[in-house]
Amino acid sequence: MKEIRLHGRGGMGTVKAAEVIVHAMVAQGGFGNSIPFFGFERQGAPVTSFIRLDAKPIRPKTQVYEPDCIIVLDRSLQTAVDVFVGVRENAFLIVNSAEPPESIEAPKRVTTIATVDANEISIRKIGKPIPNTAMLGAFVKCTGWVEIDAVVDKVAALWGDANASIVREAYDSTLILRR
Amino acid sequence: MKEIRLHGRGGMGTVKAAEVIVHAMVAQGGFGNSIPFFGFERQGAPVTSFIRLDAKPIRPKTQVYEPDCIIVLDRSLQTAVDVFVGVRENAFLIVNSAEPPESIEAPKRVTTIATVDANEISIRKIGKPIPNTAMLGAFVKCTGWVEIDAVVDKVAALWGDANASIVREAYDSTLILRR
Amino acid sequence: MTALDTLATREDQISPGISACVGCNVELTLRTVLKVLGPNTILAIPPGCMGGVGVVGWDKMSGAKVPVFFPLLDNSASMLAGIRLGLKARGREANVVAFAGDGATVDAGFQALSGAAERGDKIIYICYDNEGYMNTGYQRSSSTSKGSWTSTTPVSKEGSGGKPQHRKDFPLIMAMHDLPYVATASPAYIPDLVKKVERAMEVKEGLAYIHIYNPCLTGWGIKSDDSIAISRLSVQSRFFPLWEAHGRRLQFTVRVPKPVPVADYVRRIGKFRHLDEARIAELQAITDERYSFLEAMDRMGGGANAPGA
Amino acid sequence: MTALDTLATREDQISPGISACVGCNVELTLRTVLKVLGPNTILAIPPGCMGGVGVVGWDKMSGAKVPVFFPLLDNSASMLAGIRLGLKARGREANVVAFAGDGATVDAGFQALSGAAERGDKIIYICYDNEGYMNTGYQRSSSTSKGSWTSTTPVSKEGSGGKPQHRKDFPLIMAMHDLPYVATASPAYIPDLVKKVERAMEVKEGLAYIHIYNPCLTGWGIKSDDSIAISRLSVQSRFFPLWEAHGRRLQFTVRVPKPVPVADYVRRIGKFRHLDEARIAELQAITDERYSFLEAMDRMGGGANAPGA
Amino acid sequence: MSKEYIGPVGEGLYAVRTGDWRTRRPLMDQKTCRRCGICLMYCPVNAISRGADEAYSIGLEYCKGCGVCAAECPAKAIAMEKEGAK
Amino acid sequence: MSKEYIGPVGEGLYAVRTGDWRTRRPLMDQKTCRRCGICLMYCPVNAISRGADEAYSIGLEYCKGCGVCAAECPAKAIAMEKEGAK
Amino acid sequence: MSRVDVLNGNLAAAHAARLSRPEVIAAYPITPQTPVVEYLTQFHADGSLPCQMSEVESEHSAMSILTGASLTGVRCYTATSSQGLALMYEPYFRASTLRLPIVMNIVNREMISPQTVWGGPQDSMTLRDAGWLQIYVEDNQEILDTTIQAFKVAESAEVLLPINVCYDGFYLSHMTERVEIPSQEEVDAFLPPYRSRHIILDPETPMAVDPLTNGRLLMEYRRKHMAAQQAALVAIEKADAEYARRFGRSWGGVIDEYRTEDAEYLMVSLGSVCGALRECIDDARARGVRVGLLKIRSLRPFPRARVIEALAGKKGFGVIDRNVSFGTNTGILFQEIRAALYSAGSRYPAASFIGGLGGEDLTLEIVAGAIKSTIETVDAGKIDNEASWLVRPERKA
Amino acid sequence: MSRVDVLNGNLAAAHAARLSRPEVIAAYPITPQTPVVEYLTQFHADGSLPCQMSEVESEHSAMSILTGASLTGVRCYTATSSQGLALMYEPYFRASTLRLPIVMNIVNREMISPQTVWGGPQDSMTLRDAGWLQIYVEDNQEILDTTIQAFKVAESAEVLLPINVCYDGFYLSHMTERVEIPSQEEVDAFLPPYRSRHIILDPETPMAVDPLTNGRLLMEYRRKHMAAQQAALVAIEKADAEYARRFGRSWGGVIDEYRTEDAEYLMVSLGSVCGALRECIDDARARGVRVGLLKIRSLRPFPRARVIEALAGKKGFGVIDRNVSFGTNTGILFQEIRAALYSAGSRYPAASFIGGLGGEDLTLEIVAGAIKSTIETVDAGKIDNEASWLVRPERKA
Ligand SMILES: Cc1ncc(C[n+]2csc(CCOP(=O)(O)OP(=O)(O)O)c2C)c(N)n1
Ligand SMILES: Cc1ncc(C[n+]2csc(CCOP(=O)(O)OP(=O)(O)O)c2C)c(N)n1
Ligand code: SF4
Ligand code: SF4
Ligand code: SF4
Ligand code: SF4
Repeated sequence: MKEIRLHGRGGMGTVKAAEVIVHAMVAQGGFGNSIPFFGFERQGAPVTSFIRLDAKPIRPKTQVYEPDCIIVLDRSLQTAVDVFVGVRENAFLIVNSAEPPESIEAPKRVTTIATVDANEISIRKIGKPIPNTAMLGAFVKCTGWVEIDAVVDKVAALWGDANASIVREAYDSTLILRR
Repeated sequence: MKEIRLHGRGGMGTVKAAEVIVHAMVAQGGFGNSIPFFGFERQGAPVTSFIRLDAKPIRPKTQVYEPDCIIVLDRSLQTAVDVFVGVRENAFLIVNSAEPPESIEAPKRVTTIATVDANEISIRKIGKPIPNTAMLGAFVKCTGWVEIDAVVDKVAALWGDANASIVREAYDSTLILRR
Repeated sequence: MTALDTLATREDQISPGISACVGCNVELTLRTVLKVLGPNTILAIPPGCMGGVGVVGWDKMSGAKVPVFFPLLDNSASMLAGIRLGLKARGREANVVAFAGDGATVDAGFQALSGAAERGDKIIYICYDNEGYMNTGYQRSSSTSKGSWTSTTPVSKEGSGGKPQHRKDFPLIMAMHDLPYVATASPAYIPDLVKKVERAMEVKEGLAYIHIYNPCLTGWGIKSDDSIAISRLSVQSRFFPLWEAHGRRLQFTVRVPKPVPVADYVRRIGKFRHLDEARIAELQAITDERYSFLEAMDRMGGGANAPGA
Repeated sequence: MTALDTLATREDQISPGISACVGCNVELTLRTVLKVLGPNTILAIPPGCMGGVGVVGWDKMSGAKVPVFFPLLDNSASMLAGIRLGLKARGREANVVAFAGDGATVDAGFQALSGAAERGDKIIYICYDNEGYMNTGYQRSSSTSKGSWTSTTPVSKEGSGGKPQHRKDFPLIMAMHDLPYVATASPAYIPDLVKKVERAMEVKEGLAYIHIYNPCLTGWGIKSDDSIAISRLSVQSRFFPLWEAHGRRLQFTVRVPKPVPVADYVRRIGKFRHLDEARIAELQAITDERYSFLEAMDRMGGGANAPGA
Repeated sequence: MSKEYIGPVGEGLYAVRTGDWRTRRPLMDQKTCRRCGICLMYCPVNAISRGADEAYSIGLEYCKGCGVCAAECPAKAIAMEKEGAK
Repeated sequence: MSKEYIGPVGEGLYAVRTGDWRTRRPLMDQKTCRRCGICLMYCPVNAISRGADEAYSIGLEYCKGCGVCAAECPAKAIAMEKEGAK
Repeated sequence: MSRVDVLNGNLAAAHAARLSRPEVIAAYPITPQTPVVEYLTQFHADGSLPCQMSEVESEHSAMSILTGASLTGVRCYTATSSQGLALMYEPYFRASTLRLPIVMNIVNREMISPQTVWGGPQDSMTLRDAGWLQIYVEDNQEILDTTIQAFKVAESAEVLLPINVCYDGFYLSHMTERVEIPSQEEVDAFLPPYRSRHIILDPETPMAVDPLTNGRLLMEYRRKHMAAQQAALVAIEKADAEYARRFGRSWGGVIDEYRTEDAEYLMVSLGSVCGALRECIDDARARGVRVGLLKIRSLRPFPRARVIEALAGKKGFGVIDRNVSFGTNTGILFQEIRAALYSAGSRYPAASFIGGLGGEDLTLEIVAGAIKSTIETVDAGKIDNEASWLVRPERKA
Repeated sequence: MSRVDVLNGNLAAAHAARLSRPEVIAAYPITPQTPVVEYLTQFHADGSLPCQMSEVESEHSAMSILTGASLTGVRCYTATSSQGLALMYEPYFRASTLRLPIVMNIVNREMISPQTVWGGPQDSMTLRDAGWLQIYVEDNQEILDTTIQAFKVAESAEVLLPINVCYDGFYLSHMTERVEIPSQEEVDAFLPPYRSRHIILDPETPMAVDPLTNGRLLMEYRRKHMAAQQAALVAIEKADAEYARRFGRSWGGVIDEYRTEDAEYLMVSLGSVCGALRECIDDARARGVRVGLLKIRSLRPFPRARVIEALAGKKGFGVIDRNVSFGTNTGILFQEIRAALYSAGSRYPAASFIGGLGGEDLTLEIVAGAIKSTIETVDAGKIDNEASWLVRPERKA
């Protein structure tokens, strides 16, 4: 079982992004669930979401406390919340950033770091800085836990082709550092 | 313990009359309770009330099913309800009637019958045919279970002197047949 | 068909023997209304006098010939809204009618009614307003007139006390819900009432509301013979004016050019016995105030609300 | 003191950082109202956006400097009535104030409010009307305008749908409760709002009611910069006229002799995007209808309600 | 007769014999009567009916003796008499 | 610090640092400003204050960058600039 | 100096309320509680009840008003029945979780449907888990005494919870009997004024009441609430003891026992039927049958320890419920007793009865039958899973 | 043909409602139930849910509208949470006593105060004795399947009672996972249309609904109501079996058992925490600890016989309650289980836990701890009278 935690802010589509990953997993015959942390998601406020992925049905309906992967949709969050709490050994970290992964600070247990300039791609493609779709592309590229086509299809179905193309472009432009 | 059942119609003061008897009993140092049968007491509808009297505290808070005494405030009721149901041996019967007790039909178990023309006295004294106070006088005269002065005092306190004088006049004019 | 013909020929839909007080003009109102509505009616009788006297029935028997039920004190309008939806789902049509006291309408059931009014649920809601909770022994309601004795607004031996507030002007509040039909009515004006029920039945969409002012003989201290005469005085003194409104187009249906003084009305009612002249003058003043407001609305006539006016 | 002086010198009674949306004019309204009310105030914030964004606080901390609490969604007026009685029992005086959304006021809490109004409980009840239940994600309320998209009155791809009913004319319904003070207000007319809150504070007996029309940026689809401009249009198009009433003596406080077309207002709002001309014309018609009714009331001026008129 | 229901349902009319309540009895004088029907319209218990001949008559089974008909009759054609002891 | 209560009570102000949310920053030009105070009246977060000298200034700790002040200023004395990446 | 009068249950409750000097009252009429409201307004009009009174438009507002008033720190009182309690359920639950010591008499009435106005504690027993204290009483003197004590219990610093004193509609509310009414001075000496020191809405000490709360903190409040319920077990007994000292009447605290000491069989119940039970127990005793009464006064908090103690050494027991637990085939009290006893040292045979719903009378005959049947069940060593229904043989009224 | 999708719990409920072809829906939004209402209006607008819908001004009206609609004999559906359930309590109780087979999902949320919007079945469990059937489920597929079955159970001629399908707020309502959605044809074949033949408001067959009723007759209705609850025990199992035949998924009927066969210890609970329990049970099993899960699906009717059977031969059990019974120092489920077991052949040691209130997470760690502690308690032969509180050690989120 893989456990993932997403950190975003109200308005960024964090919860929806988590759901897309589960969709993709299910589309490819697996199982998954996603649970948002239950706050009041107003614009700007920190938002957390949890995902579990597995080949067999997933029973616990609880939050994720020891993630194998952390997705950070807004780098400024790192000052507001401790995004690394509980992170497992050999974890993945995906950050929305124009800078290369080398510039990202992370604990040792994080062994793969990826960055993508999600805002830039999003503004360019749909005119608004909504980073969630780009982060999906980066997630797939970095972890390979779900198939890119499944993600693209779901995004296209939910939000149309422009968004789907963001996923692909992000997938292609994600920078990955394994350490 | 003495158990009493009153039969009247909405608007005749049946329930209140029962309470006065309990008041009198308590005033003379005894115990008693009265429970109305719980219907919708609209003008004209049959009304029943129950009394228990005793020298010691009374515990059952239930209706009376086997009365030692029956008080009928409106003779026309006898066609509508069976006023004698459950009546005990050697029971008392007090009826609002201008006719003598001899004219009243009653089962054998009833051994004392009293009548008083309650409506007539009431109309004469207070201008309205409200029989309850006169029936109180007749009840005391017939059974002697409570003291006439205690009843008169309570009636005076509740409804004034005119009503109190009805009690006394009824007490004096009640006709009694012991058989 | 004249109102008389209607009433003389239509079948009474209520049990011939219900235990309402002798002379009760609510009983009169109910029988009248139901004759007009006819058998294709589902009738809600919330807790209150009419339920208490047996219109919904006792044990395993009914008090009416039409389908009848007890809503809760507070949900007549919403239960009826549901009945309408159920009928719609079944492709059926019937009059869906509440006959509710002021307590069930102006107080405990107001929110449900206001909600149904806004949603436009197609129901006919008739309030018989006897100025209080009679079924429980006459406690005050929002519809009780200022100064009135009730068992919860008692009067001292010196005559002070009684309800401190004026009555809610409820029919007008309902009219401000922009309903297809709102009317006031009186048991002293039966032909007027008959016409209004007919109008309510004509409404195709939305809620029709009729507010009937019914002096309660027992609660108010009125002799049964005087029932209709006193009801008539409530109209003739302008204390309870008769009007109808489509949306905000309001018109008097009984004009009272030369009103009798409110005192003439009030003085015949036991529950107002303790009121001195000053307190009766207050009732006269609110009567005048509310009446002139209605007059202004009546003057606006159709004009104010005609589209584009 | 001018409104500006009041606002520039009085202390803000709300936490400086609450999580309302960027540009939220309800936040503006709340801060403004509380500055006028001052620290001697007990504040009810029923479930709704303002509670959701933290005005009542989080965990063991408060979101305001005055005593503040959550009533239930449906009992703001009655809880405040109780607070007033408690203060009276203790011989204390304070402003007892609700700041409640339209859901808590026009829908779920209306009965409690109407009851308090009739009893004359001395409270100041302020409704911020953003035309729906925003805290739960914008469902329709009785106050939602006809045609409006909401999450429970969805719009099809072809543009049909939206709410089928006109909005309850709630401030007028409250005025028909014969209250000492009723007013409408807008975040685009802050000095007018300030004066109205001051008037409400002057009321010695009974309930004062202020209905404020607050376009919700997030729910309605409005850019934050446009918040006040669009609010202003709601008044300038006569869609939401500004008036005040003592009893039934109603007067405009902002007269709009030359209204802009309702279309100019509606077209700037996302939730109305699907409305075609015919449907906008409906909104224009109800606007005109309601406005001319108010004009007539305004014309009646003091006259209609003066004792003996 | 009512069927057996699982829930609280009433069938068949329950009628209280309210004629028993009467202490006064209305007597209509057909000669004075103007056939206006006002009594029929205002009788609270619907005890008054119109015959085929347009004549009005009072049914005493349910008449409660309220006196409204007598009070409202414009012709004074109805008198209230003391109900005889039954 | 709050005392221990048996029931749900909050004491002390909870303030979210809403200045962090800002993506645009208002800049007031004191020269253009006419000292009318409209911005103060319409700022939703009460971020604008009037100084002793009748001058107005914007506190950025809680300003959410909504742009209302800029939109409402009759003198166009406030400009909204992109918030620099923090 | 107390005086003796003849009062119905509602008047006894109204006198108790008056003597307890509530500062705010808000109530809405409903059969059979209505007279309580009427008596109180009459006292108020007479000047003998100087308090703030509100005539509300519904019970929802009655409880809401008291919630508000109690939050300003004053003493509050109301009364209701059945549908009224149901309508106020939302603010009812909340009053307890806000820890507001409101006193409310519940004049027990069956829940509709079927449409009824008659007695039975289904109304309050269904809502036993809404956080209030609930005491059930047996006669009018107990109504009066317990209602006065209720203020003391509710307001005691370890408790601070709202409380219901519940009594049977009609069988007590409309039954008149001899009641001793204490004097105002005596009650004042027993019951000091209330002034809240915990949660209060007052501009002089601004605080937020009920901020949005995370689950961990919520659990703390719940624990404190439950601890307060347990503390009430003690507070009820203390109040009863002090009351007995001052007024010469004790009602037993959280339970009452009658002829239990040497009993082999216990009948368990609550409310007015306990009177008939005493009578029938005396009859049975006269025939040599060793039966006693365990009357549950406090249903909430549930007096587990005292129930277990009372049953110790008995052969078994029978429970008469004037209510139902629809999905368990027994009455609610039987459920509660069984749950409490599960942990006790021994398993008693037990009989379960349901009767007297919707105003049906629980006559001496019926009660005697229940005792007889209990003894049979117990002697057979059985434990009922299903209640037997107590129905009076049909006969003309 | 069914299709696989990823749904949150609310959407699963909405699909179930849609597929069941309700004829009237009336609902009011409240966190966390709101999306159910929104999905349904969207379906309605799309044309995929052709029914009458009412957007009400409160939950009181929502339930009242359904009461009225159901009295015309049509199929009705709604959903609510916490305060909404509380506000509709008066018509809620009445819908059951009128025997109206309304289906209502309850998206469980803690009751205020303290102010909270988060999960916990306190709302519905407090009202377990209001006459409704109540089923609690564990995941989104079970929400969907059970909600469809609920119509069948409620409407079956022996039952005719309203039913709640309850699921945890947020932990299920807002959790997405794989769910199979059956096709309309399949559901139609399983669930025939409903047309009332008992109590109906229709001018063609005039009858009075709910005349004023004496106590004796009321008791008859109560007995029938309780018998219907018992009949539901069978109907639930039957519906589950038929559903399993048609759709290949069985949820166990009134209870579900997991690895109980050779278990020495049973963990008893309901709702979403059962998922974590299964996980932890597997872990424990891996360590050789013979523990199993007894999941209560039907709280009303209470599945007494099956609970007793499931426990037969075990050493003891532990109950995790996500709710409290304020006056008994335990959770409600523990109360219910104890009451049911009192009559069983043997006395099992038992542990009681309360946790996860107000949205607090019942993590795997916590659940594992409860299992451990249950085993200790049972091995020590103790029966808890007081619940232990399950609290997550404080750490940064
Ligand atoms: C929730 C609730 N509260 C109280 C009652 C008690 N109750 C029954 S009838 C009634 C009075 C109704 O008054 P109204 O509607 O004016 O009718 P009226 O009795 O005057 O005919 C009351 C308060 C009730 N049935 N339900
Ligand atoms: C009885 C009840 N039902 C539903 C809710 C859920 N609820 C909380 S806030 C809210 C909407 C309030 O709308 P409004 O008063 O207009 O305030 P806004 O959210 O627009 O600020 C709802 C429905 C509740 N708290 N209580
Ligand atoms: S006396 Fe009354 S009841 Fe009898 S006929 Fe005349 S109006 Fe009708
Ligand atoms: S009211 Fe008089 S005149 Fe008219 S029909 Fe009746 S009896 Fe005849
Ligand atoms: S941008 Fe908005 S929040 Fe900032 S100062 Fe201007 S009005 Fe206030
Ligand atoms: S609104 Fe503009 S001109 Fe007026 S004070 Fe503010 S910045 Fe200056």
